Amino acid sequence: MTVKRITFLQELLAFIGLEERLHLSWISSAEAQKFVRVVTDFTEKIRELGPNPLAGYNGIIKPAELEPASGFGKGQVAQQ
Amino acid sequence: MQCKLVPSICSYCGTGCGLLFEVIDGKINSTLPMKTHPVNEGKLCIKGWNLHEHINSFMRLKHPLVKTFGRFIKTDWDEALQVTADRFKEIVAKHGPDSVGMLVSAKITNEENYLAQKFARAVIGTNNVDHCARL
Amino acid sequence: MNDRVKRWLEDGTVDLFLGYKMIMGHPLPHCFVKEKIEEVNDLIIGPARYSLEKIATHIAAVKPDIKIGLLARDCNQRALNVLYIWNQLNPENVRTVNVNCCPSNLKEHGDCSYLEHEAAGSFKRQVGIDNNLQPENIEGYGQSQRLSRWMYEFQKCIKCYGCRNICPVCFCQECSLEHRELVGTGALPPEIPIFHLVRAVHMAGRCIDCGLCEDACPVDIPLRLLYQKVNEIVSDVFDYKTGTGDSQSPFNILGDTVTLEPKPIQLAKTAN
Amino acid sequence: MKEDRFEPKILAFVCNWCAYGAADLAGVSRMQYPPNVRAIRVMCSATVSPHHILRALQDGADGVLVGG
Amino acid sequence: MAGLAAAFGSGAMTNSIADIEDAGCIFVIGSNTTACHPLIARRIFRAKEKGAKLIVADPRNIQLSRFADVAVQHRLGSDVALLNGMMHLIIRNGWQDKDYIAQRTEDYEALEKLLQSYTPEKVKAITGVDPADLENMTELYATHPPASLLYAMGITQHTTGVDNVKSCCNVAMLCGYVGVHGGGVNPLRGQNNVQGACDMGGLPNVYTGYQPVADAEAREKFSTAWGTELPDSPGLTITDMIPAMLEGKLKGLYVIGENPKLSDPDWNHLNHALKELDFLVVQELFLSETAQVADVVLPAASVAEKDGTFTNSERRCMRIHKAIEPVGNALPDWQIIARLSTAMGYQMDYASPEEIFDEMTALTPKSYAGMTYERLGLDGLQWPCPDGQHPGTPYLHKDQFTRGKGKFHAVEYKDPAELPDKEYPYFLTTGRMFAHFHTGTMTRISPHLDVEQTTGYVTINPQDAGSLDIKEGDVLILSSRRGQMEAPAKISGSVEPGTLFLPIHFGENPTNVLTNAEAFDPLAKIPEFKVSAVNIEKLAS
Repeated sequence: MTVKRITFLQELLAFIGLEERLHLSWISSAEAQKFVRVVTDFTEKIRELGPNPLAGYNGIIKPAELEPASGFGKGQVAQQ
Repeated sequence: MQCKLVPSICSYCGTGCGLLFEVIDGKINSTLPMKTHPVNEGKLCIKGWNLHEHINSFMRLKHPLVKTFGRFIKTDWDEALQVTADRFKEIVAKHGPDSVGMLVSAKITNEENYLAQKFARAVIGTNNVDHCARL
Repeated sequence: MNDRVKRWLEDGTVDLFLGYKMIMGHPLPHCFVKEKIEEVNDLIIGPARYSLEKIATHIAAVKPDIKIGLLARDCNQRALNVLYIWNQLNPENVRTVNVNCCPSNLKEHGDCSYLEHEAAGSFKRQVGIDNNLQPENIEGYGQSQRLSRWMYEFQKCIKCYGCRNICPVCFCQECSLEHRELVGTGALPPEIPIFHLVRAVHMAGRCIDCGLCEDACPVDIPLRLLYQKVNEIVSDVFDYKTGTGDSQSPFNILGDTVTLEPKPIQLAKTAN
Repeated sequence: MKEDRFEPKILAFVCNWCAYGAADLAGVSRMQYPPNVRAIRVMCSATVSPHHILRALQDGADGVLVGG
Repeated sequence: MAGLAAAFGSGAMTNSIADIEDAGCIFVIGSNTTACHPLIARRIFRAKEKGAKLIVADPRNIQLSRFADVAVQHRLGSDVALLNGMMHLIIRNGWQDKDYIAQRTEDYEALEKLLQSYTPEKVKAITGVDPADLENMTELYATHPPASLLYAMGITQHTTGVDNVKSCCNVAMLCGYVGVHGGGVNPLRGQNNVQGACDMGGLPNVYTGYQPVADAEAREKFSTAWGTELPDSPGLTITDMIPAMLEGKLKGLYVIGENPKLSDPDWNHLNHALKELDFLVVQELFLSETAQVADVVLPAASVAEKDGTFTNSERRCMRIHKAIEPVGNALPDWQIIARLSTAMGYQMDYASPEEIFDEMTALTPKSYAGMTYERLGLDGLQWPCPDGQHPGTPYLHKDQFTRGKGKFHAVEYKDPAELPDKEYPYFLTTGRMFAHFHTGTMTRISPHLDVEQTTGYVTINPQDAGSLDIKEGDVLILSSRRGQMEAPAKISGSVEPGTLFLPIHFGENPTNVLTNAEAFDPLAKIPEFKVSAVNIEKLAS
């Protein structure tokens, strides 16, 4: 069930453009080395992907920094 | 069991969106947007979608209240209106019609606004009529 | 159609019938009853579509044993199937008159063009998502394009909750969208994309692709497209086609044994 | 803020019986792994709702790892 | 509305809501449309997506700013300077519609002369708007016809409210955008029937359809129709009533469906005034703050419990239908008024609102005369609708202005009545948030709306919050020359540093303790809600 649910979410996130930021792996309690490997690999992968583009949507980055730049006005992110 | 959908207009902002009240057994159950209305074309905002909630609220006033010795006492219409009429007449007699003011409302219907200003002008005899357009 | 409805009302097959009637030039949903049987002559299929099945659930919540008849396009029928599965309506108390429907992925042919969108404007095509596209088209965009296009659409959200309110299969008593720990409150636009994704997650195994959500959206967010993708994933991953069978969706958001406890929503509303 | 190297923030939901045990063992065995990961112990990876993951991403996590 | 009437001769939205979609450029000033008029914001988005340009000028950074081609945050209360600056550039670049100005307007020369001094540099000094932005927005507005100008309370709730509106009219007329499909000057009315209340004569100086009480002919007509003598001098506005109460001139007050205790400026001042009254009647759905201090409270029926008509922003008069019986003993307002009137010795017998409507249309020849309940149907009709065949008017001033020629007003910029100083260093502005409405009497008891925002708050810029060491949710004490109040802080970049925003909906954080009752527009008598000077400090925990 977990696999399917995570797969579902992975595909949904991919659909809106947030690929590969969610990862599932099976690690038994004895597999310390596997844990280290998974964590290291995943960290490296995320490092390549760059920061979470959503991180700024509550007022830190401008939407204009996302492409296509022409899509947004010059206004900064605002809250009500 | 009685179920009907009654067309009406949203009473929040000045946009005037068309909506339907879903009435089941004499109680408004939900609010739906009117799909074919020229103003909102089947869409509503958060306030419009929840318009029925304030109508159904238990906080609604259900009886006329008259304050006696600082406390509200429930009363019937005849008494409440008689008290009001007597007091207004007294004030008008003592201080003249321009000592009474009337605030009509942007929440009531055109007919009621018309009657209210008619009441102030013809019955009381004052032009002290205003409402919250400025606010 | 009108004769059948009359017969049903007269012989007590149904206690009331939900259809459409032209009222002052507007096709509005109307509840036909035996006492006013002559009104059935004015019963029409109605070019505008309302969620009659949702009205039916509200009636059933007040009076569970009442027999309800209604006009059903294919999407209504799928919605009814979902409502039966989740115990919102008792199939034994519901009779339908089937009418033509709209084209959808779950049905190959149909002649109701109700949901055909007008052509998207130039700016929307440039930075947003054309409501007429299919999920495959979106996948054709690059990753960052996809994100910025969806974020453009989500940013327009005015948090009217119309997508949820109009949805015929949204009936939970408590809504995740109103959990302040899940979705922040008080700001416009709402927290994006979580507001829309939480709803998308909830649509898995529920959405019957009727498109009413998109139709109710004041700012034309292509919600139907998003949920079509959700349906596609559910169909791929879980091998479940919503609204077609009589089993509950294998997808539930909490765990294997926990299911949502569906309760008629208006109990909460009228209690206020 | 000067950043030479982007240090991702990663949230890990780890199962009490599986991955958490592994993480614990890794710690006890003094194995080196990146410090970017914040682990949340859950009783079973199946209790991780998609909502939790979405919330993490919304709040700025650069990646989410589910360890079953 | 006084400003619009002075310029055009008619105080209402010139165009229709649906028209906005067909504009070439939309200029939104002083309106947070997505929150306050969401279904009008829909039209803005649709126009934008079809390729229209969008300009947003608002002291706050609002949702629409994200989509704007040019978004400027001008200093609070500097609207006139901004608009004059735009007009200066329009004339300098020769973008004005010379034929239109010559044929359809008057008093242009005075304006042109005045505008010479409003150079972009001067405008920057007053408004803080960058000359390049000003240039940009002016070009977009002037060169993408037709441009629709939308404004709301951000323009009118100033001491210079009428000047602001006149300036909006000036800029639209200068480019020839009034009286065309998709253009116009469009005030968005805050309440569902403000337009109707004004049309029906709910104002101290006019009868229905803006027929002046001072006009002998009009007075004679109403006097005959109503069978009684009528007073000839204009009465008191709400802002005049408060001092009249304090002076003991006004003894009795009849309030229908309003909550002035929360909505009127300077709460403490008004509180005193209400206490001075001999007799206060409040007719309401709920026991509002004002009703609590009343002598008699009359329970009224809600929108779903009566028949009648509403007139929306775009002058569309529409029917409402009775869906349920009034709760408890409540009565529709028209029945209450009629019975009260009868009790006072003036017989009012109406079987239905339709009779009242027909009486009203007969007395309102120019705008409502052609309307009947039957003709209104569900779509309604847009006034002017002078006769039974008239299809209604989607946009005003088509071939000529209601007053004949459109009038330009040369308007100098004036500072708001109160500017920040050493003692009160912050600008305070007030407004609405999307889930609540006005004083919250209706929305705050609505569970699905209350869930969005249960308490009041004050929005503060992260920079100010940082310098005062304020964290999200910290309770702040706000004080002005009128009083002080507390509210939890909400840190957001939506306001500029030095500016605070307070929503008006929350009775326990009564915004109007702080606002300025002394300062109102001399003509329209609209209080200056949008600008006051305050100080803040953190509540010691």
